[in-house]
Formats: sequence, C-alpha cells, structure tokens
Amino acid sequence: MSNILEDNHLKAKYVIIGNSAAGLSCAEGIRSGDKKAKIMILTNEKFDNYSKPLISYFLAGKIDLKNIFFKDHDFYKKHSLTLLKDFNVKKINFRNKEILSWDDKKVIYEKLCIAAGGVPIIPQVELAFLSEKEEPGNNSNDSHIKHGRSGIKSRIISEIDIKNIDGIFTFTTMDDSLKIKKYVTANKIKESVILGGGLIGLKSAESLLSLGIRINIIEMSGRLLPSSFDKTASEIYEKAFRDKKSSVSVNKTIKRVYIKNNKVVAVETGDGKVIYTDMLVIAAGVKPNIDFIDEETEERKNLVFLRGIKTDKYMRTEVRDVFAAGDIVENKNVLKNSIENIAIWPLAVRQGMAAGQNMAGFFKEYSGGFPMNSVEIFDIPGVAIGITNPDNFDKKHLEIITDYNRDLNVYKKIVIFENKIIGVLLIGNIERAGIFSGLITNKVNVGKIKDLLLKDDFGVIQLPAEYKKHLVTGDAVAL
Amino acid sequence: MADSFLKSFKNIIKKSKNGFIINAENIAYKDLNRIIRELVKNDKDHTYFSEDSGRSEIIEIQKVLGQRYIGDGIQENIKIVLKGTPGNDLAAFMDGPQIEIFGNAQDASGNTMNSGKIIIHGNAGDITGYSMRGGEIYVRNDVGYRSGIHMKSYREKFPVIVIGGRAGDFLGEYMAGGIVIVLGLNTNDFCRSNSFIFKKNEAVGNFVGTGMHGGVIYIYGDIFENKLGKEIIKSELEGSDKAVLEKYISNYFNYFSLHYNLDYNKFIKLEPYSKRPYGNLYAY
Amino acid sequence: MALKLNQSEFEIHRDEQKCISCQVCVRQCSNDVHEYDEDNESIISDNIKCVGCQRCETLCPTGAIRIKQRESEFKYNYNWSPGHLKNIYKQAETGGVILTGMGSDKPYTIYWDHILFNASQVTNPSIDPLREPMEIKTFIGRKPDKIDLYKSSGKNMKNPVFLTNLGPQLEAEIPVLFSAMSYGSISLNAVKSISRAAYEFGTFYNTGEGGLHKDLKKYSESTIVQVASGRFGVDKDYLNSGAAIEIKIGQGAKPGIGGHLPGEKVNYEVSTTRMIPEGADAISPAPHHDIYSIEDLAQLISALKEATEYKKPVGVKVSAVHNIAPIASGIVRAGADFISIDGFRGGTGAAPQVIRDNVGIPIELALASVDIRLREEGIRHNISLLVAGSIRSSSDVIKAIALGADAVYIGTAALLALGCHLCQKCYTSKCNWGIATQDPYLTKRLNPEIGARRLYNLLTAWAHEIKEMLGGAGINAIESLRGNREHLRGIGLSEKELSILGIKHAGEAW
Amino acid sequence: MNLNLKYKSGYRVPSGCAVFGVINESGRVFNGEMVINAISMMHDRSNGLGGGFAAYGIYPEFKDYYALHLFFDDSLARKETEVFFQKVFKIKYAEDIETGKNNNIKNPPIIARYFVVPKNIITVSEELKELDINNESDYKSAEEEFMARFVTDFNYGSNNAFIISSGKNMGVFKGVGYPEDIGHFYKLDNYKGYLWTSHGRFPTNSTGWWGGAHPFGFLNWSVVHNGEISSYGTNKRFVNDYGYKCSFSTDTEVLTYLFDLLVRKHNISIYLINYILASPLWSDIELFPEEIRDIFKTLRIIYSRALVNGPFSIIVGNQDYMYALNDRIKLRPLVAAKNKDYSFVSSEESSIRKVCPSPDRVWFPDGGEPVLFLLNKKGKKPEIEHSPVEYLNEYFSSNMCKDKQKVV
Amino acid sequence: MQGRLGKVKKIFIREEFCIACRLCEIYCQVEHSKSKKILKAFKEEKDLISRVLVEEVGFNSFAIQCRHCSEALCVEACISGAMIKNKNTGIVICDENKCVGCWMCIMACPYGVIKRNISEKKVASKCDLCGDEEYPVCVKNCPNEALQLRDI
Repeated sequence: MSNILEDNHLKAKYVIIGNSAAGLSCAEGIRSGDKKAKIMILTNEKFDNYSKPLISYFLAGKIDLKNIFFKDHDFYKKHSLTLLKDFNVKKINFRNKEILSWDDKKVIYEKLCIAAGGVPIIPQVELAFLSEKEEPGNNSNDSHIKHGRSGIKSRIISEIDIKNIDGIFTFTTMDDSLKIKKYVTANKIKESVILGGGLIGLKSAESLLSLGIRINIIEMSGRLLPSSFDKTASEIYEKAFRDKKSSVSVNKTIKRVYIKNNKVVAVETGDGKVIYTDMLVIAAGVKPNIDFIDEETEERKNLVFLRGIKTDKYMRTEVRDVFAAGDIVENKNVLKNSIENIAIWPLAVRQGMAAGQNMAGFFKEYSGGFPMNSVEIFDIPGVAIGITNPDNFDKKHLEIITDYNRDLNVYKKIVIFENKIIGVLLIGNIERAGIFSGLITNKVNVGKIKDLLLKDDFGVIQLPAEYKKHLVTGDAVAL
Repeated sequence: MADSFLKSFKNIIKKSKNGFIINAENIAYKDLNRIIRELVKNDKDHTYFSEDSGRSEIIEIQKVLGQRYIGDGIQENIKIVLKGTPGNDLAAFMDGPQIEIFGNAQDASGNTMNSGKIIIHGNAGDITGYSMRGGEIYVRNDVGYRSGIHMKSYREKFPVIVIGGRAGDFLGEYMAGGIVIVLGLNTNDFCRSNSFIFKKNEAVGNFVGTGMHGGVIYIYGDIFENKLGKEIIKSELEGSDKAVLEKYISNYFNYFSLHYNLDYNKFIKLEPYSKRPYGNLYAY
Repeated sequence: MALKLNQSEFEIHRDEQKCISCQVCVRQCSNDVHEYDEDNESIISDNIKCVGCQRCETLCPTGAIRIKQRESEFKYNYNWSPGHLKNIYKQAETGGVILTGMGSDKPYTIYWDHILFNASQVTNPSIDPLREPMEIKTFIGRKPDKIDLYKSSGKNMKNPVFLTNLGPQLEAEIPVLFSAMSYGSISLNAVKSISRAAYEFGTFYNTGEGGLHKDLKKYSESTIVQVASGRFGVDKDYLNSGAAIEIKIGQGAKPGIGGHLPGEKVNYEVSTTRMIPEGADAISPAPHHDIYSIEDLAQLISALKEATEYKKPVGVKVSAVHNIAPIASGIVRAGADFISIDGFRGGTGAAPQVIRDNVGIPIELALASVDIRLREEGIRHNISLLVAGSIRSSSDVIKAIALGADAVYIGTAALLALGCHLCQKCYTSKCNWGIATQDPYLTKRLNPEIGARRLYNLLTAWAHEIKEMLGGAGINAIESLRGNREHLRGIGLSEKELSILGIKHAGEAW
Repeated sequence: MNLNLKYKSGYRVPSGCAVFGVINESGRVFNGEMVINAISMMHDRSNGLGGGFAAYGIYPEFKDYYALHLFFDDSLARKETEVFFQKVFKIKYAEDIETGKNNNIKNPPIIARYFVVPKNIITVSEELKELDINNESDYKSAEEEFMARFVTDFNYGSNNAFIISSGKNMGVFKGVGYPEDIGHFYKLDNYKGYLWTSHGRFPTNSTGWWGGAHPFGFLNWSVVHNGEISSYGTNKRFVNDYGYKCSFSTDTEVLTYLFDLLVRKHNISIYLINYILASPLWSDIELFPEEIRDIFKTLRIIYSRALVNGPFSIIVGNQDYMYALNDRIKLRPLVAAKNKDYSFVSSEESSIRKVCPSPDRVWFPDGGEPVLFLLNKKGKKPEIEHSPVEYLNEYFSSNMCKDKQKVV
Repeated sequence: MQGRLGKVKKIFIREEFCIACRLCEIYCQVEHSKSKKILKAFKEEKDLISRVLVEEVGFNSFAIQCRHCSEALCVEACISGAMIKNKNTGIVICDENKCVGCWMCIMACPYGVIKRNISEKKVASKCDLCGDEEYPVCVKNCPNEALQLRDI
C-alpha cells in the first residue's frame, strides 16, 4: 500500500479522514451499500489500525502489538479499502473537494467523512527550566513567573515541548504509548505524576501502576472522573490508589513543571506543593481534532458548532457531501436534549456506520446518544451511564437512589428523572449494567420498580411487562 | 431309469426340427415337469438356447392346461414354449430358461425367479414376479394384484417386469430393487361392465409401491395421487430413464410384434423416498 | 405434638460422589424434601417428606439420586400388612378417611394379563399393516337395526331417497379416547395437552365435570362434554361446544361416591370454567339429584338431546358394579347412544382408599357380561360400548375390543405419558409433574406442546401396535375384531372366569 | 359315525379350497359333467376331505316345493325326522337320492330328499302369528321366514340328521371326497341345471365331515367359499343377533346367513352387498361423489359387523343370479370369463378353459369388485331396485372411462 | 427439533414453560468448562460460569442468554474487536484472546447477559450458541422446551 503514497493526485469516490472506530465503521457502512466504488482512508499515523482505548492495555503489557488491532489484518482487503498512512491533513478545499497534506499530497473526493477523532487538551501549565544547581519549588509562589527568579527560564507549555522534553507525555495515541513504554523502561521510572483524573488519567495511572510505578494524580475538580463519578465513587478508587501507595490529589492543579537537562524533575501544584517525579502524563482530556479546518473559511463556521463538527441525524454536516463521525462530532445528547460532543467508542462506531450508509445512499438515522464509560482499576470495575451528576435537572422530578456497601466496595447509584432512569453509576458490581443502559435508551418508566433497582437479583424479570416482553421475546422472537 | 421314464411317455413327445414337442393334454404336472427335466439332462451337447446367437433348442408344450410349476428350478438356458394355460407358480425358482407362453399365465408366475425370461402373450395373474431377484418378465396384457411384490436386485442381478396392459392393486409392494414398467396400453380389461368399484381409467390400481424401498416403477400416463403408497415419490423422467425404458419397451414390442407411438414424456417415475421407510417406527 | 408413628415410605439415596450440589432437586421438590446447606455446600434430604414421585431422580443431571421403596418398615406380618398399620396410625392421629389417588394398586386378578390374542398361520395370511390398508377408524353412536336406503317406488330414479337417519356419530381415528379428567383435578396444561392430542390425532377427550375452559373451545370437535351431578360449567353453550355429551353417573375408582374439589384449588380460571365462586369448594353429590331411577335417566338423556337438537350423541358413564349388565341394558333402553363403563381399577384424583380398593368389579368381566347381556337382548348393536379402568397398553385395547368393546378410554395411561409417576398423591395438589395441581409454579412444568406431542406419539405407537396385531390375525378393519372372542384365549383362568369372559382356554382350537 | 357331534359343537373348521361356478344366462340347462370336469382341474386345491355341488333348475317338476336334501346318521334318525316332517309339511314327494358306488367315497350317510311346503304357517308358528300378512307376497315372505327358521332350528337341534339343502328347484350335493368323486357319486350327469357351483375342499384343523362340506345350502342360497374368515366371530355374532343359529361352525355357513339376512330380510340390493361384505376403505369412501358418500358411510357404519375380513373368494348361487366376490384386498384368486351366454367364475383360469377353451373374455375381478351374472328369464331381468350404485356407476363411467389408445 | 445446517438460528425464550430448574445453567457451565464432563467440571474446576442466566421471581422465571442481536450493541461497544457478529450464522462471539476485559459490552447489553470472567485473564463471557454442538446445551437439556432453537 505504501507505493500509493508516491502518487500525488489521488481520487476516490469516498474518502474518510480517520482510521479508528468511526472511520472504519464508516467504511463498513459504505460497503454495506456500495460494494464497488473506491474508498480511501487517510490517517496521520503509521499503523494499519489500532484501538485507541487499548493503548493503556498495551502500555501495561496486558496485550501485545498483535492484538491491538481491532480490525483484522485482511479488513482493508476484504472491503477493498485504500489506506493512506502518514497522511497529515493540512487543509481541505471543500469547493474543489480536495484534501491536501503537509507533504503536498492531494486527494480528491466525491464524498468525504471526517472522522479525525480528538486530540489531547494541553492545559496552561508553566514550564520552569532549571539549571543544574537549581531545585524546584524553593520559595516558589504565585508571582514566580511574573517576577522571575535568578533567571529561571519559563514559558507556557506547548505541543512542541511535549515532543521535545523528556518525561512529558500525552496519552492518546499508540505513539504516546510506545514512547512512554520506552521511556519508563530505559529510565527505570519509579514515580509519575498524572495531570487529570479523568478517564485517560485513570487508564494511564492503571497502566503505570501495573508497571510498578507510583502514581500521583492531580485532579482539578473534587473527584476522579468528574464527569461520571460522584464523590463516593471517587473515594472508592482514591482509597484503592492510596492502598497502592499512590496518591490522588483532588481540587488541585499543576501550575508549574520543573525541567532540568530537558527532563521533567518535579511539578508544583497550585497550592505550592512540589512533587518530585520522573515523568508527567498530561491527561486533561481531549477535544475534537478540527485544527486542519481553516479557521478563516466559511466552511469552518458552518461545520463547527461549539468545539466539534456538528452533524444532522444522517451524520451530514452543513457542507455538501461532507459527513462526520466519531469523537470529532457534536450531536444530540438524548438525555439532555442538547448538542454536544460525546467522545465515546460505541457512539463513534454507530455514527461511523450511519455516516457510511448515508454516504452510500441509504438513509440511516443516528438518533443521538449519551455518555457511558466503564473502567476497571485495581480489580474494581466501574460503570457510569448517562447523567450521573444531574446538576441542571428540576429537583422536583429528580430522584437519586443509592446503595453503598463499604465492606464489599459495592456502590450503586441510580438517577431517576420523571420516573425514567437517566443515569447509573455502578462500582464493584457491574454484572447487569447493560439492563440499565437499555432502560435509559428506551426511556422505560420505572416508577413501579424503583424499589427493586438496587436489589442484588435485579434483572430482566422485574422489568415492566411490556418492556420485558420486548426483551425476552424481543429481538429473537416472532411468537 | 430316466430313459425308461421318458420312454413311457414316448407317445406324447415328438422330436422337432430344433427340439421337442410335447402334448401335455391330461398329463399331470409332476410327469410333465419331469419330462422337461429329463429332456434337458439328455441334451448332452448343451446346445442351449441363446437369444443372441439365434441358436435355439426349444421344448414346445402343447395343450398346457393348469399344470403347475413348469420350469420350476431349471438352471439351463433352454427355451420352453407353452401353448395353453399353464398353472400356478410358473417358473418358480427358475434360473436361466426362457419361457414363452401363448396364452394366459395364472398366479405367482416367476415366483422367486433368479434369472431367465418369461414372455406371456396374454394376461398374468396375481403376485406375478413375487420376490423376483433377476431375469425379465414380459406380459402382453394385464397382470393381477401385487405384481412385482418384493422384487429386489442383488449384486449383478436385476429383475425387470414389463406389463403391456393394466396392473392390479399393490403393484411393486415392498419392492426393493429392479424395474417395473406398466404401459396400460394393450389391456383387454379396462372398462368392465360389471365393475362397481371406483377405478380411475389408469394403468394401475391402488396402493402402488406401498412399502417400496428400492427400485423404480415407470407408468405410462399419470396416475391419481391417492393411489400412491405413502413411501414413494413421483417424478418426471431423466435422460437415463429414457434409455432404460427404450431398451425394455423395444423388447416388449419385438416379442409381441406390437408397435405404439409412445410419447416418453408421458411416463412417470415412482421411486421410494428412502431405503429405510420405517426407520422411525420403533422405540428402542 | 405427639409422636407420629408412621415411618418414611421411601429412602433417598444420594451418591455424594456424583452430587454436584447443583440444587436442581431442591428447586424441583414441592414437598421440600431436599435442602441446601450453605455451610457445607451440600444437600440434605428428608425421607419422611418424600412421596416417591421421582421428579428429582429424573431431573438430576448426574444421576446422583435414587429413590427406593423403604424396606422392612414394619415387622413382617402376613395378616397385618404395612398398609393396614400405616392407615391405622394415620387414622389414630387424624380421625380421618384415608384418601388416595390414581387407580387401585391391590393385587386382584388382572384379566388382561390372562388373555392371549391370536395370529394367522398358513390357513389365512397375516396382513402387513405397513403396506396394506389397515383401518382402525371407529364410530361411536347409536346404530339402527337395519338400513333403509332408498324408496322402493317413485319415478325420480336419479335421486334415490335416503331413508335411514343414522343419528350423530363420533368418528375416531383410533378406538382409544381420553377419559374424563376435569380441569381442576388436573392442570390446564394437562387438559391442553390431552385436548390438543385428541384433536390432532382425530380422537376425543372428555372434559370430566370440570367445565370447558375457553382456551379449549378450539378443540370442540374433539370434545366430549360431561354432565355430572355437580353440573359444573354446564350451560347451553357448554353442551353445544362438545361433539358428544356424557352423563356421569359413576367413576370406577369410587362407585357411589361423589367428588370434592377443595376450595384452594378453585382459582380464578377454575372458578370461571366451572362457573362457581373462586375459593369455594366444588362438591359433586354422589347421585344426580334428578336421577333416582332409570326413567329419570331417560328423562335427562332426552332433555340433553332436546337442548342440543339431537345433533350430538349422548352417553352415560357408569362404574362397573355387580349388576352392571342389567344396568347397561337399562341405559340402552333409556335412549343413550353410548355407554362408558369404568372398571374398578380406574383412576381418580382423590378417593377414599377403602372405596377404591374394595368396591366394583374389574372392567374385563364387566365388559364381557355387558356385551353378552346386551346381545341376548338384541340391543348390543344399537349402542357403542366404551370401556375404561386401567387400559395399559395396545394389547389391552385389542383384547377389550375382541371382548366386545367399541373403544376404550384411557386416563392413567395418558397421565403417565405426560410424566405422572403414579405416586398416588394427586389429592395433595403438590404434583411435582405439573399434572394434578393448580399451583402455577408446578403447572408450568407441563409444557402442553410437549404433552400433546407425547400423547400423540403414544396414540401413534398404539395405533401401529394395534394394526400389527390386527394384521397378524388377518384382519384389516377394527370392526371385524369387535366381539370376535374367537381370537382370544384365556390362560390360567377357571372355568367360571372363562365362561364369564366367553372365551376358550389357551390350547383349545376353534 | 359320519355326523360326528364334535364338529357341530362350536368347533369351527376353516378351510382353503377351489371354487367354480357356471351359469347359462339364458336359462338353458345342462348336465353336471361340465362342472365336474372343471372342478377336477383344481384337484390340487383340495385334499379329499370335502367336495360338493349346487345346481339350479334341476327339479322343474317340483319347482313350487322346497326341495329338502337331508343327511341321516341312521335309519332311526330318518324315521324320527320323517315323523316330524309329517307334522309340519305337506310332503309332495320323497326319495333316497340316487348315488353310485365309488371307491373313494367312504361311509356315506343316508341321503334323501323331500319336496315339501309347510302346512299353514300361521298355525304352526307362534312367532309368525305376529306378522302382518295381508296378501300373497306377504305370505310368501312369511313362508320363507318360516322355512329359514325351521331349517336353522332343525339343524341346530339335531345331532344325527341335517338339512343340507332347502331351496326350490335347486339342490346341494356334497360329501367327503374329492369333488369329482362326489360328482360321480351323486351321478350329477343325470341332472340338468342352468346354474352350477362347485367346491373342492382343503379343510384344516380336522378331518372333513359330510355336513361340513360345501356348498352350504340355505333356502335358495348356495355358497361356496375359498379362504378363511378372520372376522368369523364378529360375523357370527352379527347373524346370531338376528336370530340365525350357526350349527356347522364353518365360515361358509356364516356367509350364507349374511346373504340371507342382508338380501332377503333387510332388502338390500345385491348390487350393494359388496359394499358391506367387502366394504370400500374409508379413504375410498371419501372419494365418492358427495351426493352419495353419506349413504356408503352409513352402510358401512351400520353393517360394520358384516364386513368379512380376511382372505376369501366366494361364489353365491341363487335362483336369479350367480354372484362372486373377493375380499377387498384380494387375498384369494378369482377369475371370471364369459362365452356367449355362458358365464364362469373360478379359482383358476385353467378350469374355465378346460370346459370352455376360448372364452370371449377372461378377467380378474378386483378385490371387493363383485361379479354378477343375472339369469335372463324369458328376457326379463329380476327386479332389482334402483340403487346408489347405479348412480355411482353412471357417475364414474361418464367421468372416468374413456377409450384408450387402440392397438396399431 | 431440527439441526442448524448453517441457517441463522436463535434461541427463543418461552417464559411460560421455564420451570426454574436451572439445568440450562448447569449444562452451560459444563459445556464451557475445560473437561466438558459434568462431574469433573463441578468437582475439580473452579469458577464455572454459566452464560445463560435464569431469572426467577415467584413462580415466574425464564432463562436468558445472549440474543445475538441483529444490531448488536456489544459489538458496537467493543474496543478490542473481540466481539464479532458472524454475518452468516448471526452468532455474536467474544474472542477471548482479543478481549481485554474493559466491560464496555457489559455496559451496552440491554439484556445484561454478558458476564465478567475474571478467573484467569479478565474476559467477557457470553453465550456462543455452543458453536460446534448441533444444539446449544441449554436448549438440548431444557426439560420443558422453555428454550427453543428456531430459524429466523
């Protein structure tokens, strides 16, 4: 496939930017309707495909390179897909339907799906470059940057710094994972700071922990996984971290990172505490990867709603023949009835599939989604579905029922709004979590079974009759 | 002993151009059959009958009436010509000869026959070809009930019955191999004035092929579905079927000097669903 | 609580090597025999609660359980059998009548087992039922003495006038019908199984006195609706919903005794079907209180015929009692179209043991004597005779028909096909096989699709066997066997018994 | 003792046999030589334990009298019988039946015939008093009924004398021996009849006895039969229920009573009899045209006990016709032939050809398909009522039968 | 009962006939054990997991296992490509070699019929319709045909 790269002008009926969940689903979606036309997939990476969520498992050594691919090796061949690797999109000329790369390759499309995913958010952290003799944190205070001190060089961190300075990493790509792996192995790293207690933070923490590295998580908000967890849930994991001689610091930020000899040596938190560390993982979240869409253009304005690309229910954007799917997209949150970016794998797949089918001419609706995530750290599985922290809901119709068994480390929280479940948080026992996502998706009235929801033997059988019938006889039945 | 036996019948045995002529009037079947056997044994040259070579040594029996078991158990390839009405069990256990009857045959002709040929210029009675294992039977006109019952092929043996007229009920009952062909053409027994029983104007009676688990029945013209035994399936001819039919039907036409213009597309073919129709009958 | 003197009837053997503590037995026993001990992760079984239904044994996936009749429970005494002792202990404790279920298990002579059937050899050919036609279709209903086919005069020769009015007939594809078992005494799923099997096979089932559940109306052409003394569920619709009507006078297991369905079995569905209040006892009086004599029976028969416009055969079911022959004669003369006679080994959901085991006569003798008596009176051919009371196999059927029956009813055999293991505890309503119970947890265990299939299979198998035996005897229509006692021989029977049965002894030629 | 009691006391004697029958439909009479010739061809089908003949039209001079043929054990029995007969009958003529000497015929009984009419039946029979007799035809029926009861009662009650033949202008000649010997023993070449049936017997289970030989004669009926009836018990009880007493314990006796009951007493057309004795299968009945299906269904249901099961071929003689029938799945052979006004039925074709070498037509009746040859008395067929069968025949002949391709 | 013969077949749940004996669970555990022998599996192996689940409330009960949905949410949610729906047979299978135990599928499945198997490597454990068997063992061993394998 690599020889294709030598061709400067490439054409395909369908072009997909992005080679992950959404992109490949999109390709499958197209193929389900159009068996023949050329499909070209552009990726800025050098791998065939790999599952981004798996990079933490790879880092932890739980899976090898062979298994990090979520599509088989013959996937491209089977679906006659042309994959252009190392294709870094510089800009898209929507009027001419051209995609240009930084190395001046050009791809011409008839229909385009942008599934370029997300990129890490880099927070405004100061980098302090220490000389050999300087030590981090001495007399440090908030005015440090402004006034300077004995000539310490400092600046706000940039993407280039992450690439160039040893020990600072983001953690969203295979490259990141490989780099970290190489770094920790080569330097026999024992101590690490993770900036951010969100999903990426936790995942990277778990991986590093399993490599025998102590973790210091610095989370800006009051709890881990702030979008999904509540304080109780967070504390279960915080305790688990502490048990592993790691630390979790909530309501804290990192204001400064100390670099010596182009290498991270310590971080200083917002309250002035210095934490010596060999490495720093910046896990402050991701944002839609829309940088290659020229900010000046008309199209950019049409495409982008808040942070990502807005699509309709057919995954069409405002620009003709341009579709989008995956973490780059802003679409409906069915629970809030709002438009937002929900960057989770299942929705990426679903959107990609819908986009692909619509590109091939079939009307396939994507009806929106809601966030959900599962983690398992220190053998404690946790699942958060929907709105687990219902801040903006009318309290009158809101019920939150919880059950916390400290001995077993089992915590259940169910958020009910107007007799319908809108959020579920399960820690410790997640066995039948999916039933709740079903109830949420299908907006099932649980008014009569509220008492049963938290029971250990809660299952399909207790569900309201009609919905149960749908389930039991549901997909598999025509009685 | 044998010679003296034959001598005692010298008045009724005459040498003919190519064999013997026997006048069987009022001769008991035991005597008649022994005469035939002795004549066969005496033929030391074994210049037996062969249809292909045209050579023939023929024992012709005239005025046959009711004598049973003619040809029973004979293994040599002689030809016997019968004029009259032979009795039951004609050619039972026969293993070689060709018997040609100018007249009707009674019941159980070709019973458990191993090889040879029976050509009947008339009708044949019930259970014609019972348990026949090999050889061929040609009946110019009709046959009675249960013709071809339990006939079966075995290794190189392959029994064939060709019926020019109509066959009674239970044709090919239990049939396990071989071929039965019913033409339904040359019948003298079709619309019977005395018949009260509901019979469609068809070449075969009821319960065709009941219990059949091998072999093929070909019938000229379609038949009423209700007549089919529950173990068989009706289908149309394939190319190879036509070749088989042509072979035996041309024999039939030759033997009886007949000719019909047959439309081979009008044949139906009956075959069993299974070699083991009763596989599920028993509880173990 | 005073000491109970009765010991357990069964021993539960659990092979610990095989027991995997899966608890299927625990979950399946409605008598709470088995209990899971969490501490030991093992199962403990209580012999005394066991009724010997073998549900656990049957379902145990490793074959770890064996239920054995408990031996030497009492000191041996020929006269005072364990049965007597147990009953006395129980009665001494409770002061009650000993109840039991299913037919009598006492060792009276079973005449079926002393009768042998005939086959052809040489003088006539046996007939191969698989290949040759073999007819076992049976018509049940009243038949006239002779036929008057057409008018002897009249000019319209093209349209002969058919004079004989045959009267309504039940057309059964096999001379085997399912006998009366009411919804209430058995579960709806059991009735569904039976009715569906009857419908699909082309025979009949009998509602018993339980009324006709709405789900069974679709099988009405295969239904015999029963009118018993309690008249449960009987209305004009009910009468018209069946193919025939049977007036129940008596039941073989409990001649002269009424019935009693306890209120706890009368749930919503049963109450609707029987048209009685929910939870109320359903009591069938011993006699019909409009029948105190034979002429009253005639009156009821006529009333039912009037109500159904003479479109359905009306029969009468009686127990086989000592003077059954004249009783049967009276029933024929009262205008019944068929008589059902239930022998003393007939089954029941609940009967006083003392009645069940001591009242009535065996069906074989009743049948023979009724057939002869009706024949002597020249009225046998007018009526169809159905017999019941422990028909256990196709050979019993064949023998019954050769003795003179038109058809048989099977009850216990049908329940066995549904899984019954004859534990005889029907009256407890805890039937572990989901048959004699209304407990929804238990009735679920009988899937009527499986039940109907099993019954259909049973009839199919019996039909094959009946045909085999008929064919062996050189007969190709069941009517040629009816009353053909020449094909029967007794074995090990006294002259008197042979004479009542009207058959020769084995070894005697024609 | 020829009339050994034990054969009478409920022992049934099944048998395999040869049957033959011939009728001249124009009513021309011919002597018994032909039928002896024919039946002798089937010598091997019998074993010398029974043979017999029935002949119609043999007693024209006594045609209005019942010709009773009797076997007596001894002269005492004969004496007693004759005294009894004197009371009941007006005896027109009586004689020993002439027999010839035949070495193969052993121990014949005393054989005699009586031409009789009953004295006033109203006075002799209490039972018949109840009958409603208004005219000659009623009286004729009543007289037949009287004779029927008399004959069955006589045979049932007697141990040493039997009436073997009781019709008018007909007679049964039978005994223990091969049929050809019996024929010569009775000198049948001296008799001339228009309808002859004959029987060669191969009884099993017992030695033959004179009374058990065939044909079975009862009133004008004579029946010869080949095969064993599996439904014997059922059929016997059926005729028993209608007052027939079975004295001879043979299938043939029961068959005869079935014909008498159905045709004479129940007035069922001879055209319908096969639908009872060899009923069509239920599956065939379903195929009948709807208009008459019920009739056949009813017929079978009511007369289910008259279904004759097991292998049989029978030839029934009557003053008006010769009737032959096979069981419905044809387990016994039957061949029919016609040559001008002679018609034949036989177990084997060779017997027919023996007496009629080239008949116009030879055919095998199907199982349950009757063969009926009517006597054409003075150009007048016997009165047979219109029946569903004619309708059926018409239906099928118009719908089904079309000429086949002709021989080239 | 008819065999699979490559057709798309599914297990139908018939609640009205489930008798809560749980034999389906027992046989499922055996089928997915190492030895596949009931005594050996139960006596010697640990952490047997049933992929069919009997739910019971009062006399109501049924056994539920993977519905092999036409649009399977578990497949959609799977981040490792372990959960695959075979387009020919319709069967959804979790490739335990690829599964990393992220439990996204458990979270997605509205029937709640995927289980955590943490006995060795963490993997999602679910009904595979007993791949090689003519009938899934739960269907084969249901004494009351409350589970039926039928064509779609």
